[in-house]
Amino acid sequence: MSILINKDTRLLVQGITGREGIFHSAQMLDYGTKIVAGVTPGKGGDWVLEGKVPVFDTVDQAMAATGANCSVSFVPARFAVDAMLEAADAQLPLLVCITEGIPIQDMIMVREYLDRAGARLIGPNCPGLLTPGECKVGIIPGHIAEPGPVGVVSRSGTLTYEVLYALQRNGRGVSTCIGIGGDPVIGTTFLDVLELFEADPHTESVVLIGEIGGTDEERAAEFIGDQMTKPVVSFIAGQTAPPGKRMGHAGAIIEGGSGLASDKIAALESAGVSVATTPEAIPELLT
Amino acid sequence: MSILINKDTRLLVQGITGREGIFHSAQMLDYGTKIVAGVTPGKGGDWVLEGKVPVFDTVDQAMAATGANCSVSFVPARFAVDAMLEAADAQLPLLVCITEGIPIQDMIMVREYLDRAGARLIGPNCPGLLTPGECKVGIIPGHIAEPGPVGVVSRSGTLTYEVLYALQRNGRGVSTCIGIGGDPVIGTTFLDVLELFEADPHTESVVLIGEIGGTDEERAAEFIGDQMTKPVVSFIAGQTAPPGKRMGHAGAIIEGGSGLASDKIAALESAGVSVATTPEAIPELLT
Amino acid sequence: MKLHEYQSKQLFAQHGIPIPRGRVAMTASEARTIAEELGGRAVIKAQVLVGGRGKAGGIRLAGSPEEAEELATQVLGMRIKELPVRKVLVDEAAEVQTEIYLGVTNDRAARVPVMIASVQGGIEIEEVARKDPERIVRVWVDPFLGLREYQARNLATSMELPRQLWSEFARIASGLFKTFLDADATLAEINPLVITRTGQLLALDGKIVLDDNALYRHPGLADLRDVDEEAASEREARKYGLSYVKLNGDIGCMVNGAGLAMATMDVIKSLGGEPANFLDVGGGAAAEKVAAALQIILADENVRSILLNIFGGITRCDEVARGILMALQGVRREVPMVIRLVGTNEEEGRKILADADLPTAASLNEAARLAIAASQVEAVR
Amino acid sequence: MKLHEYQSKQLFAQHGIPIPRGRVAMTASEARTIAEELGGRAVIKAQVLVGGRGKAGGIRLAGSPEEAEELATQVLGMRIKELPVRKVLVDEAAEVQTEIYLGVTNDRAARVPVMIASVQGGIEIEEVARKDPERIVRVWVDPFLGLREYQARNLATSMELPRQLWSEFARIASGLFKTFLDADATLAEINPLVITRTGQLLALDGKIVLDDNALYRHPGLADLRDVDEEAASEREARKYGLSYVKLNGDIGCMVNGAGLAMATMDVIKSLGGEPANFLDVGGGAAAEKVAAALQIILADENVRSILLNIFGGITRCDEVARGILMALQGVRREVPMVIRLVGTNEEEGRKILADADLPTAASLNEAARLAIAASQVEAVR
Repeated sequence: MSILINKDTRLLVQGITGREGIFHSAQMLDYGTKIVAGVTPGKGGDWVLEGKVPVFDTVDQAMAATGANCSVSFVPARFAVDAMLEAADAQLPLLVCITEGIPIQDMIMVREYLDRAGARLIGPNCPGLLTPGECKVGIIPGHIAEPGPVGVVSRSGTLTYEVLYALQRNGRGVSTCIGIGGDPVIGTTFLDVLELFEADPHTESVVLIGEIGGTDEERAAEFIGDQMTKPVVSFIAGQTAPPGKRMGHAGAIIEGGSGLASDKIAALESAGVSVATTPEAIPELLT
Repeated sequence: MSILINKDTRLLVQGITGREGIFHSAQMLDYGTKIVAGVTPGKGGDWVLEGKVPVFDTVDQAMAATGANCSVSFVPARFAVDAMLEAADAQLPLLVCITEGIPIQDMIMVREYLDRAGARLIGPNCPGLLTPGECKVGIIPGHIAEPGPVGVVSRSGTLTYEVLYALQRNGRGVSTCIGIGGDPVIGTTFLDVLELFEADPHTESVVLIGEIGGTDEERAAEFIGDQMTKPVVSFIAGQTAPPGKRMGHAGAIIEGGSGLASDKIAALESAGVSVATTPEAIPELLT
Repeated sequence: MKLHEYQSKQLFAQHGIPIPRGRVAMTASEARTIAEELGGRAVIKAQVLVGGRGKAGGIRLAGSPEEAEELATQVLGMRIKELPVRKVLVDEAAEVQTEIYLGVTNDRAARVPVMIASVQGGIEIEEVARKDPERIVRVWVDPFLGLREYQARNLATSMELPRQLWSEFARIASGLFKTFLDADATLAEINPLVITRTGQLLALDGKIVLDDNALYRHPGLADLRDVDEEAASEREARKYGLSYVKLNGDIGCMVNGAGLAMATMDVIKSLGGEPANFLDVGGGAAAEKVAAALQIILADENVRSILLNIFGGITRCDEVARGILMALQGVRREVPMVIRLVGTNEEEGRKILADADLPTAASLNEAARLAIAASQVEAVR
Repeated sequence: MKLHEYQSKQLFAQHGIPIPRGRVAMTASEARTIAEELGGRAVIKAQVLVGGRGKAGGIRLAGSPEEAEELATQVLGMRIKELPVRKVLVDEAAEVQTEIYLGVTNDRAARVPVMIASVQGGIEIEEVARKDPERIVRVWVDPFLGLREYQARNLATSMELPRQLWSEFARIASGLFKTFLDADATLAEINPLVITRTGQLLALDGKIVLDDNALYRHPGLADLRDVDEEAASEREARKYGLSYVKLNGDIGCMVNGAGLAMATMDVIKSLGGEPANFLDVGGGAAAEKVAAALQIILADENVRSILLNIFGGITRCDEVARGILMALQGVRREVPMVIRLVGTNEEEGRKILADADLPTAASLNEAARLAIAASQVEAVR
């Protein structure tokens, strides 16, 4: 009743001994996620989280000892590229990178490498994934979503939580929620996630949370119109943002006429998507 | 009755106005090859070979005007990398690079790029291809082979001619002859060509001409033993070469114990291949 | 981070791209001196980090050093889109025959850099793109291989440049791509790249935007930041790692996350309010960041109410709550504040606020409605 | 092209790899001076481009400047595998605790560079590879991304290096990879990379082999070629773009193409003859190249007959024939010659030779048999 992560996910945490790494690992563990290993170079041999999780110097060693099948990285931006390459090299099939502030050129390089290595990346600069009741990988607060049939995919971080919270208050359960990140170059796109939700028998409808910048929403709309059978509801942030002003996300720059919220909304609506005017209006649009 | 090239091949010649380019283009044209275009930057608009072949400034322009489906390059080593990338970018599916002297690091880069672009490269530093009676792409002398059922693949240049000549004198016809080149990094390997010959209904047996250095022959032997149904006859040059001495081909260095002729011969023989002691002994080993 | 025209052109020159002779002047008399060095005729160009300088009269042609001084006085006295002109570039005037556009940026969809060129340079490239798309040619560049000579040749032939300019054009295109790559830019453009009457190529104007995330590995480029060009509030925000954009409304916003911040503004507007700013306190916002953010919002005289919308993920609600209390110590309290706090450690966060008599709103819509109402009450006072 | 130890170590040092203090000496008294500078104790190392220097006594430890002079005199008087020692490297002696092997080369099958390391350094790495393969660790390096720090860490942990050496090891591995890439090398190795008694890493010995095809873009490295280290005949061959290796037999060979040249040698040997050399006149061999090749073969006193085997593809037979005639003008004619000429323009080629009373053989086996017979006739004379 989920995509990408579930109760069988065996998680490896890169940068587990850092401030954010240890805080969120504790939260993931509390949620029930099976954290089988942590990696911090130079800290191999330690045990963290009340002795529950062994720390290794390299991902290779961690993989050999624990057979993880997913990694999440809290490594600082300057080391995050290496962390992703290391995980891909160690044959991890699913990488989640929470880290923000990675240069675009680095991500172009990483993305190219991961594609060749056959590894799927979620992020960077994303909140990660949550399959309610089963597994939490990343930093999405666990208590704001219940299990259910709604798939959620979002470019934003906290706006995603807002939507999850609204769904919860309306008694709507979630199959899996994925924050794909708002950077210009990311691993997994709207399109990729929509394909997964369309194929997942337990997801009945999908919420897509976009924002200004880029053309990912337009490409998602094309897929929805052409190939999706499940209903999609959307919200696009930045409808009132002045053009040309940078709004924090590298991806949220309005670039030369394309990337406007109005274009995205028009594309989605013409593909049959109901677009909400506020995040809290989303649940009532779900059939 | 051939692989890769035949009478429908529409050839584009890169570096057509150079000394070697024009000489061999004339020979190819004489043989019956359909040369539809030449490319030499700065010479666009000219016509060469008695006005039969138009010259273009770029491969893009040549493709747009003529719809070539194969390119052969006589461009000097310093410009050969660009020539291959340009041809791949212009969606040519088959590139043949005759040029010798391309640095290894450049070829690593080119090979990677072509793989991603989905273009097949023969060479570099190779004599090209010959489908007797139909099409000649490169510099293999046309008059030393007749049409027939024997596929020939070789890492060497002139040694290939020697073998073709021996086959001709013994009344053996050839389906296609391919010189894959002896450099350390090449486009199409023995393995690739053996797969094509195995699948070609008109090729009944295969002659494989190897030489010392690398492990391509060993990998070919593995394929022959495991998956090939057609008989293969071989000759390996360099059986008497002293180890460690460089014998001209970058690929023909005996590297730290591997790459020896004796290892290759043993591998081939254990895969059921008849290995000739001299090139002229090959025809009599063909069943 | 945007670079000035003169900074961009210096980077171009370092990569072998020909630029006009010229220098920057801070005063009109300096401009006169430079014009004299250039032989009298000179172009006076306002150096501000906004577009539309030409239309605003910020680019002027002087026929003599005297005129250069006079025009520089005028330009240095201007404001362009509210930004005061503090510097002018005094360049040798070129005899222009053709204006070409040449730029590099990242193609987000293809995930590689793309080089764009047009013989319709000089005016807005977006204009050409809309009206005359076939006049724009592009090549996608493998970041590992760089711009290859054949690609530059493809651009040159597509633009139908004269054959004798191909190799120089290829050199310039290659230099521009290297500038882009070496500087970790998100945009590097020459507009116009002119063919002069004597048949030379010359980069008359240019623009570079750098990737802020990569500035740490380019300390030399980071030093080029012109702090005079930023509003004091935005400078202050940057110091604390906050993302702040001043707008014209009266409801101050502090939100964590750019998406939620934009959504919050959307909700305020949809309910009839006007946001005074965009402010993203970011992920992992610590107490002192929140405090700094409040100070920046309160420094805006137009602000009549404040909406704090914090949804805790990396940011923990208890830290946010402590930040709010810390920020409120010793600042004016006249502006009413609506706080919404949900997510990680929300119980602790709410408790901290409740202990300090600060109530919290449950939903975003409710919080926005309350903030709008409060601003209207303030406006009436 | 191989570099000397001292040249390799200089390149290493330029890439931040620690090497012992030391310099090259051409004379024993220079060696003494350097040993004095180093404080007395020094290692005297023969600089020749062949392996097995140690076994041959070409590496000696001196306890004092006097001893350094004496040992340098001995080493400078040696021949190692026939090569005279013309230079010695005088290095500070290191206190060695552990010897590591660290090298980069291209993996032909994987088509990327591979970095290989072993804590069993110091002896032949091939030996370790054969007997103790699990003591050799390797990482494949993406040529675009370069050696990443995690890859160096993987090597270090696999070798069980002490944790406090990881970051310095990573720095050295990264420097070695950059050396390899920047120099267009086909091999760059440090052997041994030692851990000294005081826990420092130090590149005691090293070797670099450059890609001859890439030398054109490294003029500085091309200048490092030590022409003294080549046989005069090989130097002459290189000048004409010929590939020549002297061997110990009596049948001179000139063939176009390395594969056919090796096959020709194989045929000669299989028929009981002994080739005097490997000589590839290359593709596109012009008349003057053929002439130079003949001169080089005839300069070998052991040669009793010559086999010319030319199969024309790029090389046109008429050009070859003219080259032969040109070469034969003004040289000793005593050595009998068997010529085989087939391929492009073979009619013209054969006609030219026939006109000059030079007959040609039809098959390779026949040509080899004739050449062997001729050499035996010559040997009897």
